[in-house]
Amino acid sequence: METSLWRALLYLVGIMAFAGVNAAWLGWCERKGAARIQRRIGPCEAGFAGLLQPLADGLKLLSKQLLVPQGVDGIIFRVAPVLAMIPAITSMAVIPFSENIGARAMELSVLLLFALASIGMIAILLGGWASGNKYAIISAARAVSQNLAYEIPMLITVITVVMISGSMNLRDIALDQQGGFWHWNIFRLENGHFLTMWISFIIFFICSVAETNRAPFDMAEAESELVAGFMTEYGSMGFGLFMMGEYLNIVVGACLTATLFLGGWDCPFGLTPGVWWFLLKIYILIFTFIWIRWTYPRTQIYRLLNLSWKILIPFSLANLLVTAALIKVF
Amino acid sequence: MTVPVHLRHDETFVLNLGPQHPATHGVLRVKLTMDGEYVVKAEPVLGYIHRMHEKLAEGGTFAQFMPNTARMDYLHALAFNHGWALVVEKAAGIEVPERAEYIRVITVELNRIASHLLWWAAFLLDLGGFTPLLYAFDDREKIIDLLERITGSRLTYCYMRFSGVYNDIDDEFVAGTRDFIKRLRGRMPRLYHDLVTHNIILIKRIKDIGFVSAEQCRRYGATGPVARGSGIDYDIRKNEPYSVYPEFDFDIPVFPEGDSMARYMVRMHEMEQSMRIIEQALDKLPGGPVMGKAPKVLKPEAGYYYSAVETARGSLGHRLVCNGDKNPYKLKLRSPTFSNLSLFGEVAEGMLLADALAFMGSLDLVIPEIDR
Amino acid sequence: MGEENVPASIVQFAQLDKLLNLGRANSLWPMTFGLACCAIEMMCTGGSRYDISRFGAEVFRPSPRQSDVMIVAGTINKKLELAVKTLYDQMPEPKWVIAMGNCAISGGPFKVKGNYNVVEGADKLFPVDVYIPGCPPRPEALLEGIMTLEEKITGKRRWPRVHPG
Amino acid sequence: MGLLERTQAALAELFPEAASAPGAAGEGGAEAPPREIGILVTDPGKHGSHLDVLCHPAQVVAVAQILDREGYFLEAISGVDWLDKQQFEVVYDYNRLGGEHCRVMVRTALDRTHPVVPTISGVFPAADWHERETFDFYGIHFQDHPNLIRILLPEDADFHPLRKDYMP
Repeated sequence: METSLWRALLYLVGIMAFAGVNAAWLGWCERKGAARIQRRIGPCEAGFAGLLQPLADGLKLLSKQLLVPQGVDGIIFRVAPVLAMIPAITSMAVIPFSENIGARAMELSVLLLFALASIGMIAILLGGWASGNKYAIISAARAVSQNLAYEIPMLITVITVVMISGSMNLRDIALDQQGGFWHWNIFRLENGHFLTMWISFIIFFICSVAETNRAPFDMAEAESELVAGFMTEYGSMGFGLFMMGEYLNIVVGACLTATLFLGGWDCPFGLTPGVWWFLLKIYILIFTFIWIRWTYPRTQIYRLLNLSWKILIPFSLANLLVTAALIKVF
Repeated sequence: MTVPVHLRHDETFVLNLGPQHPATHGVLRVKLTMDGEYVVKAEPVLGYIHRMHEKLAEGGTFAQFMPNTARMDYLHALAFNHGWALVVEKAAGIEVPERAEYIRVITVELNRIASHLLWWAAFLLDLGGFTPLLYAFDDREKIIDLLERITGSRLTYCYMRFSGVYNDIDDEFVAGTRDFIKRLRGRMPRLYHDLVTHNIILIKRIKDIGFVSAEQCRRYGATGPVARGSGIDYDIRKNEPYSVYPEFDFDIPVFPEGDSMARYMVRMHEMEQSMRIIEQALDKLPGGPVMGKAPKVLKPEAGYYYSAVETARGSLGHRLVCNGDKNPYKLKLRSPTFSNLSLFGEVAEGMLLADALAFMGSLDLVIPEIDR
Repeated sequence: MGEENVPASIVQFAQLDKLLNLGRANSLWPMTFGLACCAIEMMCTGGSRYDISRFGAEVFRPSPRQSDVMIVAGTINKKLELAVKTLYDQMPEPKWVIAMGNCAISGGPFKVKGNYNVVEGADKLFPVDVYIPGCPPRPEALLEGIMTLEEKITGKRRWPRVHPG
Repeated sequence: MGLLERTQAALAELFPEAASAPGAAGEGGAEAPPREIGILVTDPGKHGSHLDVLCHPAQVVAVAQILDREGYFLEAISGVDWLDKQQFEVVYDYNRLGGEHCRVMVRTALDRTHPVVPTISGVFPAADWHERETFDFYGIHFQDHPNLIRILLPEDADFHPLRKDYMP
């Protein structure tokens, strides 16, 4: 993969465009999806069927007064939203969109992804801490304990996938699953992996919902308890960046789930694989994120942590052992 | 069972669940002394929407106070109208025709269902679920349409007069009510119970949270669904029958557990009982006038009068003192939520912030009724 | 409804200003600030039947930092006056106020000789952009209020104005 | 009714000297018989309460303890300002929570210049807020109340609105 300057520039613009469009229009999808679930019409006045609504929100947020309240740690207050956006966009560089569309196919791309995910967590902590608002501090403390608790089972399930496909490179993992859905990791039939793969898929999906702080695990930005969580003091584009960061995290979570378990850019019926299959899988997963958010109430913080420490981690560890045993036996 | 916690009390901080907070549904401020996320001491601060209703009562005549009653508890405004009409009719000795009594019961029970629907929506909004609000409002709009046809307003009704009701109900209203009851009965098991009540997250969220004992209810004077959720069988429509309630047979849902889940189930069953009352009232609706004879300017005898009415939140009492001239000498409104909230301080100690808010939601507060 | 243009900044970019105003008008995020009976009608407007989300305004932000329009729905009394003033000051700059209901316009049913506790009108505290009469005003009136505010921001009316009678 | 007689008997010990006016049926209302203290059985249909007890301010706590023993709960405390008689009056309403219905109204008259009455929030915690509200509106001072501050009006208000001679 010779690294010519043109290719790097092309991918830079491509990923920024993909991230920007996704961050904005996911907001539109969420509001339309929520409206559909709640039997009402979503935004339909701005442009055709409300398609210009994210544009209107973006313009409004850009042109609002940037307000840094008193008694606030100035530098961290400004850095936190940016820090929430950086990991989400950089982790898109490693995601293999298709056979030959993929910015960088690094050897340890899975490791890079999870390193960046923890930066997102730190951003929430900094945002909550810097804004000096009691609600924000409670929400930051909750966010850290939640993300920490849900990163461990996520990592363990990824290890099971890496063990099966034998490489940490996302592109190899996806290549390994080509040729029809029976080759995908979920339905991998040879040497009995399909059972353990299902369990790790479920655990992985629960963790990705919890990782992006979305209901029923939205402890950090608990709308009705902590006013607006760690975003309470953030006004215009600070709040905008946090929201875009959250939506991009959903996109990255969906891409990861698709690549690891649903066979990346592979076509389910063995026809010609391509990037549109990949995008289709992502948007189906994103719709389930939205669907879950608008149907379930919020759990309590101690049940959320119990779920992870007492149920998800033991299960994923057992899953890891079983997979290792199966590989050893067959 | 709140989480056992050893409250160290050494680094507590004061958190203001301020007048503007999404979970207080109005302008109630609770001064929370917190230790981490556990509530050490909770002290509600009232008065942010005190609107001088009692001073206005002393200023105007008896009839001029009727619109004010609806502005106190706008979710169950008709019960407040009914309470005020009852106490003045008792004081001045005015007869109410049979049909008017039936119409009063039908409209009050419809309004009670609307109030419980809005409580259910707001309670789930507190717990983080947004969608139930839209489904409950869908049903509530149907009731508001029915009541708007005969009373003329959507929320703050001024429908009752001192010798009956202002407007007669027609067949379209009767047919509309029957359709509404059939529709809500169809939706209740599938939408309200399967989708929400049996949802494991909701059950974990409100089961064994905010335990209120029967003795606490008696000492703090909590009535209505809060008392019935703690095993006290007290409903004014049964214990101190007024109007034509004795002629209907309905039962009072009482749950002994005393936690938020019990209060939740009491209100859900009460909706069912209200529908039963409405159906029986519609079947036995007599003919005749809806307005009896009442003197233009009421001058009730001097004396002390008290009437209690069962609203969606508890027993609403009117302590009326008259000294013989045309406006009330003194009116004290015993608001149910005022007493229901007074036990919040004692029960919310040691709970998590999220559980304390779930408990406050299960108390079904309407702040202008507390502050009057 | 004057044609008075909201001056966005010292340097006037005519076209950019129009575009920004159009963006602002289409995404007015109200602050959840329900005080009394009008708050219930505001919730009904957010419901499925009247659906304020068609105008991109269904995102009810709890914190004043992220909201553009403060819908004063209810009575402001002397104990709450300071809190309301602080909330208004905490909102970032292009902000508007809708006084919903008679209590927010002029104290409504509580503007009497013996009034010792109610602030008679929100405009005693801060400039109000749109007044919506009614006690409580119907959800359609609130939607009309939001459209009037949008007309005030952009100068163009979204739907033809229906003249009564 | 068993409950009414039992309550009446229990209360009677408090007022040994004044024979309780037997069944005056309350048609004259509270003013007609100028009685100092005592128990009056009134018709609930008209007045809403079964018993009308008039007692000294000092006996208020005793009455509360008797009714607490009988299983009553405190429904409301209201103040009345009799400007012409230069008197404040505090009206306590007790009621039964469940079981038989019997409402008891207890009234005490206080001097208007410095109205003081002992608090019953020790017996009924519900009285805590009701008494703060009565203090807020009338300025009636409740002795050794845990924190007798204003509840509905702003803390720095210096007037008592519901007094008859108050006009802003």
